[in-house]
Amino acid sequence: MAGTQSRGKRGAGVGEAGAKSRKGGNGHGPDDATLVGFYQKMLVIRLFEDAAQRGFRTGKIGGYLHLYSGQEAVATGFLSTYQPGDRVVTAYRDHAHALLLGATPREVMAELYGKGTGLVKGKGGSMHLFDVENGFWGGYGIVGGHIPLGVGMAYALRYEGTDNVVQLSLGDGAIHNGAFHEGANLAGLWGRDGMNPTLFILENNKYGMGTSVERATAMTDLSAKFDSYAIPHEDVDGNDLLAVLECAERVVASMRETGKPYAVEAITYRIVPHGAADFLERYRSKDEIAEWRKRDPIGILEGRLLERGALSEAQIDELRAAAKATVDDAVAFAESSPEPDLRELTTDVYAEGA
Amino acid sequence: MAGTQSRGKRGAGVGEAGAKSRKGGNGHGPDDATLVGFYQKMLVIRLFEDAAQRGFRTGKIGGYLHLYSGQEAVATGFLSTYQPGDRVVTAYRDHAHALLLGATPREVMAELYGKGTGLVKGKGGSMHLFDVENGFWGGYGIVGGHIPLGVGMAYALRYEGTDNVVQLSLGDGAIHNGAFHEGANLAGLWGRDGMNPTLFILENNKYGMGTSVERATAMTDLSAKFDSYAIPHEDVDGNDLLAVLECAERVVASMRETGKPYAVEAITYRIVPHGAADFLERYRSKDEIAEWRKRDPIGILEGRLLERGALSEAQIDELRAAAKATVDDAVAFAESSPEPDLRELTTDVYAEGA
Amino acid sequence: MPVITYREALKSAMAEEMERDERVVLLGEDIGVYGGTHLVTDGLIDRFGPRRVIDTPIAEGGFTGAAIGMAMAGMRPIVEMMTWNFSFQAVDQIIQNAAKVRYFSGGQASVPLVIRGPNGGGVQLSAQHTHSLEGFYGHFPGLKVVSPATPHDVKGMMIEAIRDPDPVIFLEAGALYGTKGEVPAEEYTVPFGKARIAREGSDVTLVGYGRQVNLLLKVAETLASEGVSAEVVDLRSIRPFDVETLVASVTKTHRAVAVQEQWRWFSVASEVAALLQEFAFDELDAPVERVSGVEAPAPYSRSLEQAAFPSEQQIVKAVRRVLYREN
Amino acid sequence: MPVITYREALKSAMAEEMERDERVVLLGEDIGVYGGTHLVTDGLIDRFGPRRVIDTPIAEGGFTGAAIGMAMAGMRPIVEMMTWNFSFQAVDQIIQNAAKVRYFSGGQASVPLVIRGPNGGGVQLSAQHTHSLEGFYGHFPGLKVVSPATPHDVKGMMIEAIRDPDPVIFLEAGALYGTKGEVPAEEYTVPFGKARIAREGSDVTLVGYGRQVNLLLKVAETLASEGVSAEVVDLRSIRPFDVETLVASVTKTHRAVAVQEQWRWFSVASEVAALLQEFAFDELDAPVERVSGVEAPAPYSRSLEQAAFPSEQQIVKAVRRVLYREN
Ligand SMILES: Cc1ncc(C[n+]2csc(CCOP(=O)(O)OP(=O)(O)O)c2C)c(N)n1
Ligand SMILES: Cc1ncc(C[n+]2csc(CCOP(=O)(O)OP(=O)(O)O)c2C)c(N)n1
Ligand SMILES: [Mg+2]
Ligand SMILES: [Mg+2]
Repeated sequence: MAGTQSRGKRGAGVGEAGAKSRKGGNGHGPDDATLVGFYQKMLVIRLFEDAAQRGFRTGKIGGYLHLYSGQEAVATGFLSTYQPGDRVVTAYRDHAHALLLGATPREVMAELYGKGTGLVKGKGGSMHLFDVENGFWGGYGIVGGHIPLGVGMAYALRYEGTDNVVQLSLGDGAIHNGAFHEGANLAGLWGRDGMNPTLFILENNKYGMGTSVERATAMTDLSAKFDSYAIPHEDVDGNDLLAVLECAERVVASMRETGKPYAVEAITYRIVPHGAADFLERYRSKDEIAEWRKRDPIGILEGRLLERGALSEAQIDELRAAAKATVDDAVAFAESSPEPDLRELTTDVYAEGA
Repeated sequence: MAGTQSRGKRGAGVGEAGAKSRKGGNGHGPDDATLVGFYQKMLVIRLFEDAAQRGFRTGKIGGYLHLYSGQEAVATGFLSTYQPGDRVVTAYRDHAHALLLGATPREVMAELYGKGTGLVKGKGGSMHLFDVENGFWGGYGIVGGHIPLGVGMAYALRYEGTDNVVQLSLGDGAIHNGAFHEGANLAGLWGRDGMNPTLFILENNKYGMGTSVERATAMTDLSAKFDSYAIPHEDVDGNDLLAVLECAERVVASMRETGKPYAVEAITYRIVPHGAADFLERYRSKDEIAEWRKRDPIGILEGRLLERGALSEAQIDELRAAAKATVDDAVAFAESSPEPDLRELTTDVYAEGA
Repeated sequence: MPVITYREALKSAMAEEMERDERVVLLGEDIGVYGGTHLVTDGLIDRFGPRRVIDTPIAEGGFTGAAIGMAMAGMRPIVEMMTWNFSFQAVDQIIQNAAKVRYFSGGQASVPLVIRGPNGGGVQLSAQHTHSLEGFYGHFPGLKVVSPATPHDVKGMMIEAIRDPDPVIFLEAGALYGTKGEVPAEEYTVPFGKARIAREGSDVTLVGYGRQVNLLLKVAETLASEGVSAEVVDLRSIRPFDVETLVASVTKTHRAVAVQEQWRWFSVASEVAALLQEFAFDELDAPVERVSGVEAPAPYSRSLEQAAFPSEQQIVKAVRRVLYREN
Repeated sequence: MPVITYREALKSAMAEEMERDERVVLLGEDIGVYGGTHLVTDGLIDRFGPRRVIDTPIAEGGFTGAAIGMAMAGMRPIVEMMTWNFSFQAVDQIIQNAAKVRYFSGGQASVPLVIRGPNGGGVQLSAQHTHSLEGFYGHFPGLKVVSPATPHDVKGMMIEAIRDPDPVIFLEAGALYGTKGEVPAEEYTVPFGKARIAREGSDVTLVGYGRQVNLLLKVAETLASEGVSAEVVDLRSIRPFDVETLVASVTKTHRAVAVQEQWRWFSVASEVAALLQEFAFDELDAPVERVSGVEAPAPYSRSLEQAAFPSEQQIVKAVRRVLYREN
């Protein structure tokens, strides 16, 4: 089923820099080139989401559309530890995950446009991106529903004797869902015997749609909820790429050894509405958003790179222009792509000939 | 719907002593008469369950049959705090709850026999006892499924401005179910505003059917799982009636004030098979059962009463004889009761004339 | 008569009952502060406060179960499923508790509960967010299931549902929230179990409910221009089901086409065909035709989605078949 | 041919496939140490160890979802529902993930999963523990649903299910675990989508599946003594559904009675009637009769429960009606 298309044919994904983070000469922290590569990826993701928002406003993109803007450092940092054979699962806010793992902006934008050239042939749309060839196993729309799936995949990885891991993202709203409780308990139970390398990445962006963490639970230290399953955990500043990278590399490396689950609560914020149709945003103040925009993960990283002298203002402009060109190309591709073949309507319901 | 039968017509429930626990002259702990009353109730419950087991073995009782033997002190202690308007909800191991709240052994045994004179007209059987008139709101067969119901009832009690509480029993196996997580989180959340006096009585009898606590979760301190919902909790020796009484009275009194939820893990043991059809019991050793039989809650209480001089051996024999007579009478009543009217098959599906 | 939208009609039904009856409360995700994702409950939290308009965590099973407990305790909760697709997480509560508590308690408990929300597809929400669950819930004794198509019916049936002593699965046509229609200013209810003749005709009976009704009315227009007089039956209520009106119509027309967005197997249209062959066997001049959603999960792409649901052409073709004018 | 029980046939199918294929694992409550509440998996944990026979906590949604993830990752999990009644807690996983992942992933993922367990009533388990869910699950594209009635079929269809690349809802007749029948010693499978003529006849077609098949065979005997030749069609497979065999039988008999334990509305029997009026309209000499479970949750009392399910008399009466010998 997977691997029908070759990476070559599909192109390079976002940015030039490889996914791996190379250490700097000083031994700790990634080197400048690596960071610049991440910076570039984050730029492309941000501009990609802006373009998607425009596509939605102009009626070219339908359904639900959930943007990752403001949270880029989380996926960028964690997925930098990806190794072939690993499996990545998330909810519906999934564009960045697909792009970071190697899906091309063209494939993803075409999917949002519902075109036959889309990443899943126009069948799934924004919420259901899949790129199995690159380890991205979806892309799910039901809050909490994907959590047990990731836990099962982690069992399979150890059952096959690999040292691969599952990276499983969930939101602050999903943690109150029964599927989380049941999935996390299984991860803790199976992990006791080294049979469950599931990395729970709890992206706490403060709101589940319009409901703040405080209005969803009386116990707001969300990562501490993993204590109920004997799953060790820590918090990380999800807007600081360097902090995420340090955490991700350390945690994933040890999980490959132990086969045990781990949880990280990444404190972050979505600087855009919950979904493209969430206009009013009555549940939060303009000031709060403004405050967080000051902590924009791209801005923070940009500042660091300028400070280090890893980038000049001029180079930043170039990178922005390049990112814009990449996204414009993706939009042009999506616009000009054909609708799906109507015969696709009833394929992939069951296996061919089954 | 409730209250169609008058208590008078229905008789006195188990034992003579009232449900309330009266303090002894020394001010702390219940007085002798009260304790003797509880002892008598526990005797009746134990003999009732033995008779039910015989009814099942002889094919007079069908379906599933879950006995409470070994756990009597838990329900006896907690339900002693019952006040009119309180609501009690439990799972399928529910005979003791119904009897302690005032259903007669005749009504309950007749229900197990599937007779028209049964507590729920032969429609529910062992797993679905209800006695709304006496505050018993069921009797549910799906593990975890009753938990959110109890939490909702607790909200209603405060919405109506009462100081009543909900006593909600669940097993050590149910705590891993998503319905527990979602229900407990709502209790914690609503309780923050004094809108949820739910007393979670976690009856840890070490096994969920054949699965020990250790084989169901990596985090075996079950009451600590309530930390995830900001619900305070404590443990109690569920086989020591005096310990349960002390805990229950203190906790329930404060809940009536605060309207907040609370959790108690009662450590206990079922000295009988999970269900009447669980013959093999491969999952536990004869020795383990023997050990716990030494800590039989009835034996412990009996010892205390003899020690105190509250009861003599002779009186104990009398009480046993009386309990046996009560249960024999219940069985005779059940045996001689008529089958349900066939028209009952399709009543109670919707409200009359609705 | 005032003309208001389906959404306004729904909201006014709930608000009026909340004014009349303290026991009525609302629970659901983002129905309060956020205003409701479809704005059906917009402003109600300001009018009735957070104890009666209760924002919940994302736990459909938990808050539906809690609402069942509230109903058993004498309240009259209305649960919003943000969309019915999320109700799969609450199925255990709905089917095992709400539908059965009255029965297995021997009539000691009742569950006056309404569960409402948008149902059906049409806006590219794709596979996990597109379901039409009338038959799915309609199968279970103990539940009542309705699917109103007009502002008039959605208001009258919501008031009926709130006052009903049993659990009601209230399936709103999500695609119709913005549609307008006449709604009486004075209090009224629309009883369950009564279908509505949305258009009279004599040659063929078109059977549907929810947003299909509007499609059927368009088809009837088209057919009229071909000289075919189509009667349109809006079922409105799925359980209880109005067999009489359906049979009476077919006794007149002798032909029927049942149209639904849901899948074909073990569905509402299956039941319509089964009932007609059972109660109008000698009246039928042709097999009952069924036009249903295509046998696949819902696709995202607009062009694919349009092809996935019953179209005017498909229905017209089906009508021609029952009239033996085409095969 | 060796004669073994339905239970032994099931177990041998799973054990043989586990021997042949390392990817096959079992998950469920008390299937290992306890031996399985119906002893279907008894002893397998000793043969295959705890990594392949996995005892789970009481979390149907969680372990079913985990099994879906395992299947997507290339394993071949078999989930035991201790009874299908508990699957309501897993409905979201079954319908939203198992049935749809292949589709919304654009064919990149597949879910070779079997979910099995006892289904149906008859042993006084009362309302929450008595369901017959063929139509309930059969409605959804992406799922396959089977309900074998004999040891031969249960073994052949289980092997077929394990090898199937898509999720299979395997509904065992709980009441039949102890019944015996001939089962080939050599490896074989029974394909899905093929009904079985359990008894040949010419006057009327009796349609059923699962434990009803045995009842229908008894009824056929009774009818024979009245000079009525009844053909018994055992559907075996609910989705895919064998329309041809059904239509062929009725083309011969011109009369049909569909019998099921499940409730009547929006059910398998509804579909049987709808299909026959659609594909055998001119062949039917009488309306298809349906005999279903009574429209109430299942009662506990033995006498009430017996009255709740299709009886020999009810079926015989229905046959007489389609033969116009009684109304
Ligand atoms: C079971 C379920 N209920 C409701 C929804 C509607 N919904 C979609 S996203 C969302 C909020 C989720 O919040 P969170 O988990 O914090 O993720 P975030 O959107 O913040 O990334 C809700 C309620 C859903 N998709 N699934
Ligand atoms: C959702 C669900 N799954 C499985 C079962 C079958 N079952 C009945 S009782 C039981 C064990 C419950 O254990 P626990 O919660 O500890 O309660 P106990 O029986 O020990 O009192 C199981 C698995 C069920 N009734 N409901
Ligand atoms: Mg969030
Ligand atoms: Mg237990």
